[in-house]
Amino acid sequence: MNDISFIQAALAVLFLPLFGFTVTLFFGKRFSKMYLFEVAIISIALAISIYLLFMKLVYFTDAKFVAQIPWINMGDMPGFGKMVIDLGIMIDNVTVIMLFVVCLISALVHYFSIAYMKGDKRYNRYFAYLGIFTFSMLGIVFAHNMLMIYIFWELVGLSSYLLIGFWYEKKSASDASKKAFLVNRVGDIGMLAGILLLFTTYHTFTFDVIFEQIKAGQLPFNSGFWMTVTGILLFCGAIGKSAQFPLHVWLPDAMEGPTPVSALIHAATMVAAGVYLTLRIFPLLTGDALLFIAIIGALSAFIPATIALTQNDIKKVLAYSTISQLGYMTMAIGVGAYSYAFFHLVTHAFFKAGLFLGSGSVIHAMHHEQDIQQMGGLKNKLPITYYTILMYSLAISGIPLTSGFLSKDGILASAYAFGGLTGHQIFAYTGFLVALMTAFYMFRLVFLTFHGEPRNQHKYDHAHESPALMTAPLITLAILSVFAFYTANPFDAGKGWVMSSWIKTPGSVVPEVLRYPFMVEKKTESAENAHEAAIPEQQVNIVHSEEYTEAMHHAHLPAMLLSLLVALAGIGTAYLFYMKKVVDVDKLTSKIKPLYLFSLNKWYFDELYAATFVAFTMGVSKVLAWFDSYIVDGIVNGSASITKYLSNASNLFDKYVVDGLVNFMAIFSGFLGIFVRKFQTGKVQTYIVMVAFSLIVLLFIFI
Amino acid sequence: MTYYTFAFYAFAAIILLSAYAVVTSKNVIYSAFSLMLTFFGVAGFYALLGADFIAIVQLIVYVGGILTLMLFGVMLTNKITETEIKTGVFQVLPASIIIGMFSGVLIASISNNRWTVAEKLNNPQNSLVGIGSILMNEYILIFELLGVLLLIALIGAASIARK
Amino acid sequence: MNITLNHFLIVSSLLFSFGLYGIVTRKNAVMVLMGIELILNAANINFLAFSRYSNSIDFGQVAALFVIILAAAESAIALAIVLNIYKTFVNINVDEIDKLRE
Amino acid sequence: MNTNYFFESLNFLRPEVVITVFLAVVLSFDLAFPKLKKVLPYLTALGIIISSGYAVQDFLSMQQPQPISSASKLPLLAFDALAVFFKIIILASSLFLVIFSEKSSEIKSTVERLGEYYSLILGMILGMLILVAATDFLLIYLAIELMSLSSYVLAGFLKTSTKSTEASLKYVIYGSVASGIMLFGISLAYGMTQTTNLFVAANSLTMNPGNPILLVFVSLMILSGIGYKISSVPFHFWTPDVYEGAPIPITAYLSVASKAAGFAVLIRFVKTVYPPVDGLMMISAYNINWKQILIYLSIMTMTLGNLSALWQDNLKRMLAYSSIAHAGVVLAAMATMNDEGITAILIYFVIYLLMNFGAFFIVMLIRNEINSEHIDDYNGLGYKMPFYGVMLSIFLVSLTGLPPTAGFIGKLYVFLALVNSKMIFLALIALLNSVISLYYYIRVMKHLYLMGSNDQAETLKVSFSNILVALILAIPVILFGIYFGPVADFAKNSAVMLGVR
Repeated sequence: MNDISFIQAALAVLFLPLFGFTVTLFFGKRFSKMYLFEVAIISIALAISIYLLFMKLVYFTDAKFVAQIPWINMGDMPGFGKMVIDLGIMIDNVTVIMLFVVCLISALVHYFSIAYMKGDKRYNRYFAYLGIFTFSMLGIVFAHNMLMIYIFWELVGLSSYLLIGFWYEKKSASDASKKAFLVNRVGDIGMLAGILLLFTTYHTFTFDVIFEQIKAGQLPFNSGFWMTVTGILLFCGAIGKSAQFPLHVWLPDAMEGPTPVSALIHAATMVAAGVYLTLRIFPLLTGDALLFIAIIGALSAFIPATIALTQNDIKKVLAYSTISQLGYMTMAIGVGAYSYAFFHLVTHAFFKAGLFLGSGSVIHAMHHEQDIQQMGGLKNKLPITYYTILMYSLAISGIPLTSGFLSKDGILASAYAFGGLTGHQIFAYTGFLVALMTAFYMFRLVFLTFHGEPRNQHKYDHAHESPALMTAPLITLAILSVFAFYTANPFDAGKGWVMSSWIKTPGSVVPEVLRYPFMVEKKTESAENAHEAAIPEQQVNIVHSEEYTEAMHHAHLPAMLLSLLVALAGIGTAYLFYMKKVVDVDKLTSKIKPLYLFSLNKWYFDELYAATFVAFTMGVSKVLAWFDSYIVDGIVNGSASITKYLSNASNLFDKYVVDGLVNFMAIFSGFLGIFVRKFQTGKVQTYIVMVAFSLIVLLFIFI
Repeated sequence: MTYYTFAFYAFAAIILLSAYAVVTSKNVIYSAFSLMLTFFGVAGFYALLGADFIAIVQLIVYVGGILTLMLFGVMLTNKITETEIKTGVFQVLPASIIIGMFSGVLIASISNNRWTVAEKLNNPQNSLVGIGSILMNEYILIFELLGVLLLIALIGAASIARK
Repeated sequence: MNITLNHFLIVSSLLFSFGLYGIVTRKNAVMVLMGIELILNAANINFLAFSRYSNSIDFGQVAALFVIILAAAESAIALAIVLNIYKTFVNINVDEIDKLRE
Repeated sequence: MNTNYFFESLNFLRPEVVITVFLAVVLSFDLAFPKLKKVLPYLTALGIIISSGYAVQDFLSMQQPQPISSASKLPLLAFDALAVFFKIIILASSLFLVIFSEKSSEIKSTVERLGEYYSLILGMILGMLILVAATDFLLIYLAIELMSLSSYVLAGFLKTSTKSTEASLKYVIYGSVASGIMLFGISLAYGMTQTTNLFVAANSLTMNPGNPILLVFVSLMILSGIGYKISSVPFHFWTPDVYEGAPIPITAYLSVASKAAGFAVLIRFVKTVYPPVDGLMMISAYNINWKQILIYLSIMTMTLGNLSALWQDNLKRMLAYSSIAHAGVVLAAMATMNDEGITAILIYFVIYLLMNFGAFFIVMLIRNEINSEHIDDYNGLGYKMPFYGVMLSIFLVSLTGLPPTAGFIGKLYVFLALVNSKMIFLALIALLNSVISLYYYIRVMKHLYLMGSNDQAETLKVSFSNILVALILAIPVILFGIYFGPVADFAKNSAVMLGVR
């Protein structure tokens, strides 16, 4: 197999889902079985992706395939210089692994959905949407430049909008899809600004070219500060897409979509895209930017974990758990543990997708009941679901012999070592604390759902195990959560093939003064050899100093033991609370009621955004009202009646302020919109007065 | 020069007083006749400035054409049976303030500017030859364009006003 | 006391301001058109005054001639529109013709 | 009298002469054969096509700027790439206007006055063609008046509709006052510079700038006349009212061609009369900071346009506000005051022409069917009229500026120009505005597809010619979004050949 056929196969995987989408969408109305076409297409894509994974990892371990065509060649732009924009794909190990993850989970979700969505009136369209989503996600995976990432990024946003709002007749669903879309746009503005900054500095969007130029010492506006700003701006896109603090509010609401969609979008692929982007730009992140990322990651890991402790909606628990785990990955990137972050991304994708599909199976069995307080004792009714979910829960809690143990342990050890080297111990503490809470809330969910007495006898009686089309994906994912796929030694992933030969940390390209002290480049002979061998990937491969390797080595054992300890402690506490009932949970909660409510109400984030916003808007409205009554009224002869205006405003408040940040933009601009359109009184003479007035104002501004 | 000065002030008074009457009089007909006076005053100014030809054109076109048009407008848009044709005003206060500021700034900056003025003014000559030559040479394009403009105005007005 | 350029300019500025004032305060559409005529006359006084005081009166006359022709054309169209307004709304109070707004 | 020179300079005026001749032809044809109203649009279109042929020929033959002067040394018209480029844009929009008028049921209802309709259109085109090349204040003023007088009548062409009548009254009053203020400014400018020619005025101002306050004031007064044509805030007030009331083809035309002509004259005015002191500062001589003025105007224009558009239920009115917002984006590009900004403007106008006409065309066709432009009446139309729904969505997405449509490319160029001139702040504001605009454009699609009855009765049959016209507009919108080299080259060449300093 040569380069060209490899690239062709990759392009085939990329465009197959688009083909599936187009055909399914257009013929969906005519043929009721059209969804089978989409399912077949995705299966083919999965098969090719497995083949690619195998070929790349076994035969081309160190190679990097790049194919590009010039898309727009504008030659010399006046005042700008050469401008050529390329379209292209890049395939390295990270790409193929991600490709496999996306294809596998997408295919499993397709199979699962055949049974789960049966009877829906837009059955075919649902599959078409899955196809366009998969296409856009793969576009991000393959992209070799920022512009393509941005284009596919928006496409992912659009297709997730379609999927979250798939049941748009439900108001909550269409609201949630809007919220997701808009919150993501907030992050995307930052990202676009970052991309434009890069583009104006380097006149290209291509990663490799940008990295080379940075390495040659060219920085945006020639300052390290702007390099940091660029990194943080690009990361803003990841904050939005990966639902990181403070833009995490959309993900729990997005659970209004169909459950398999949650498994696809909110566990394995779309939310991981943010982390994937951060990994792609890793070389250009400065130490300050990485620290910022680590802080955001730690906050996103901690806050949702505390919220998940008290939630009763099965999907909400999983949603907050997802944010928390994504925070883990982000934090790992921030402390420089590139490879563990990606490793955790992969393992988490499998078990979290499994958890969502498992919860889908439960919900399906319970006839769309999502409250875990209404469940209980389902162990006997749903044995397969139960055992697979148990497996996933062990994995996410970090119990040995599972995949989750390997990756989580690696992250904790890195954070621990990072603390030792830089003094920022807080990340390690946060990590352990979150691990404790994770174990607790996952097993709280398991115990409440599957053990004990049925709390709703009627629903319990009607519960039944899901069909094989739904259980088979669950079993597949449960098997993938076993350690054996990743390493031979169940206690140390570092020695396994994934970490030692597949995922390699790219070297930082920013000037050394801007990096973490331990991320210096070793001038060893291996690097020089690599240079002679002219294998591109290895040239930038050597990252960490000796002392870092040393610290990692020492951190490994204590971190492993401690993490095991907290995981067991978490499970044990959950067992005592919910199985043995040693402690009366109700009494406990009433004792620490403020804390409990704080967690139950999601730290009042939505309300906080609402409140700060309301205060701000009220302030603005007071100013505007003053302006209106004293100045505008005089000018427009009372036409802008203040009472009407305020009542409009308060109506709007009632209607919109409920939902926090999303509506920030909507209401603020909408509000201003109401204000400014009052100037349009319909009286042409008033217009002329305003023109005269503006002429005087402009005169005073400009003399 | 005393006659000249006297004439200037007389015409200025006519212009300003009648213009004031145009914009404040309640009765539309009074306004229209005050407007005629203003046009006369302006024509007088033109004559003072040596533009005899334009002064005549002003009288013919404005008084004979535009003003008559206006009066027709007034008559056609008011019920004839009403003895007094009155009209209201609105937004007087804001308009006065803003336009007061506007003209204050305008007059202040105009009077503070040093205009380029010829050292010795020529005595006005018969200027028709000069006008004709400019119209046919430098501004021939504008002259032709005005022909089209009048045609368009004719078509437009007819198109709207006819039944 | 000699009459200088500024004298003419001040009169024309005042005339301009009166015109603008009339435009924005009178309800009757025909009166609004009269205000516009005042503005155009003010500009014409400027043209003639400037050209007179820089010894190029011919140019000023040409410019003024253009403006007068244009004023005639404009008022013809405007009055036709006002007549049509009267036919449609049965009143020509500009401030009441405000159905299109916000 | 030097008649020879007059006839020689006619060579530079071929597009204008053709339009004038056809104005006479259309008028006499209508008088001679009152029964043959059907021929008039074809006759008009023929004139426009011949005229654009000459314009394109001029564009191709253009090597360097050649101002036309008449007998004496004062040139009245510039014959340069900027002017010819805008002439082509105007003529192209005029061709679409004729096609639209032929398809509009509103215009069809006035069939007995079609002769007047097309004569007025030709008059308006002539005014614009002169305006984009004019280098003399008097000529600028008269050209603006020529196009305005025609458009006053055209806006109120539906005599029986109250909306249309009201629009024309507001337009005529507002327009006369704005151009009156401009004329007053011009008269003062004449006093300050002793000339009405832009080039001479620039020289004269360099020697004797005069009172700075007066200079700013006069510039602002002249700006008010131009600003009202491009509907920049705070001179925009007429725009929504007139756009809503006027017949749709006229609204579309005003929002593209008239705006283009306004921008051409604004560029020429600012760049000619106020040349920058040096290339770096871009703050012009004699105390006028045009860069700052344009930045303020641009921010106000796009923000106000977008914010007001949020609450509009009438699609025409919404598009009116949206066109205000687009003018703000163009002003932002102009605020860079360099060639890259001008290139961005030229590209933006080509794209804006396509997408704006497209949106108005679909709105017009839908109006022909349901006799309404209210957004609530659009509920579920995406299923009843699938073709229109898809087309409208394409144009609206492009107007928003999302990839992969041409609108994105247009915005991209503007942003690049801004970022390269280190005007990041303005670029960020423009970006935020794009986000706001997303709301109201998407809202239309929501009504088209997500609201109202889904159970479509039968889909509407769309005539072949309508499909053709819509595709002529839509295919470039998509194509230029993906492969926009041709547009970029075209505009780049024009910008290189810019005759203005």
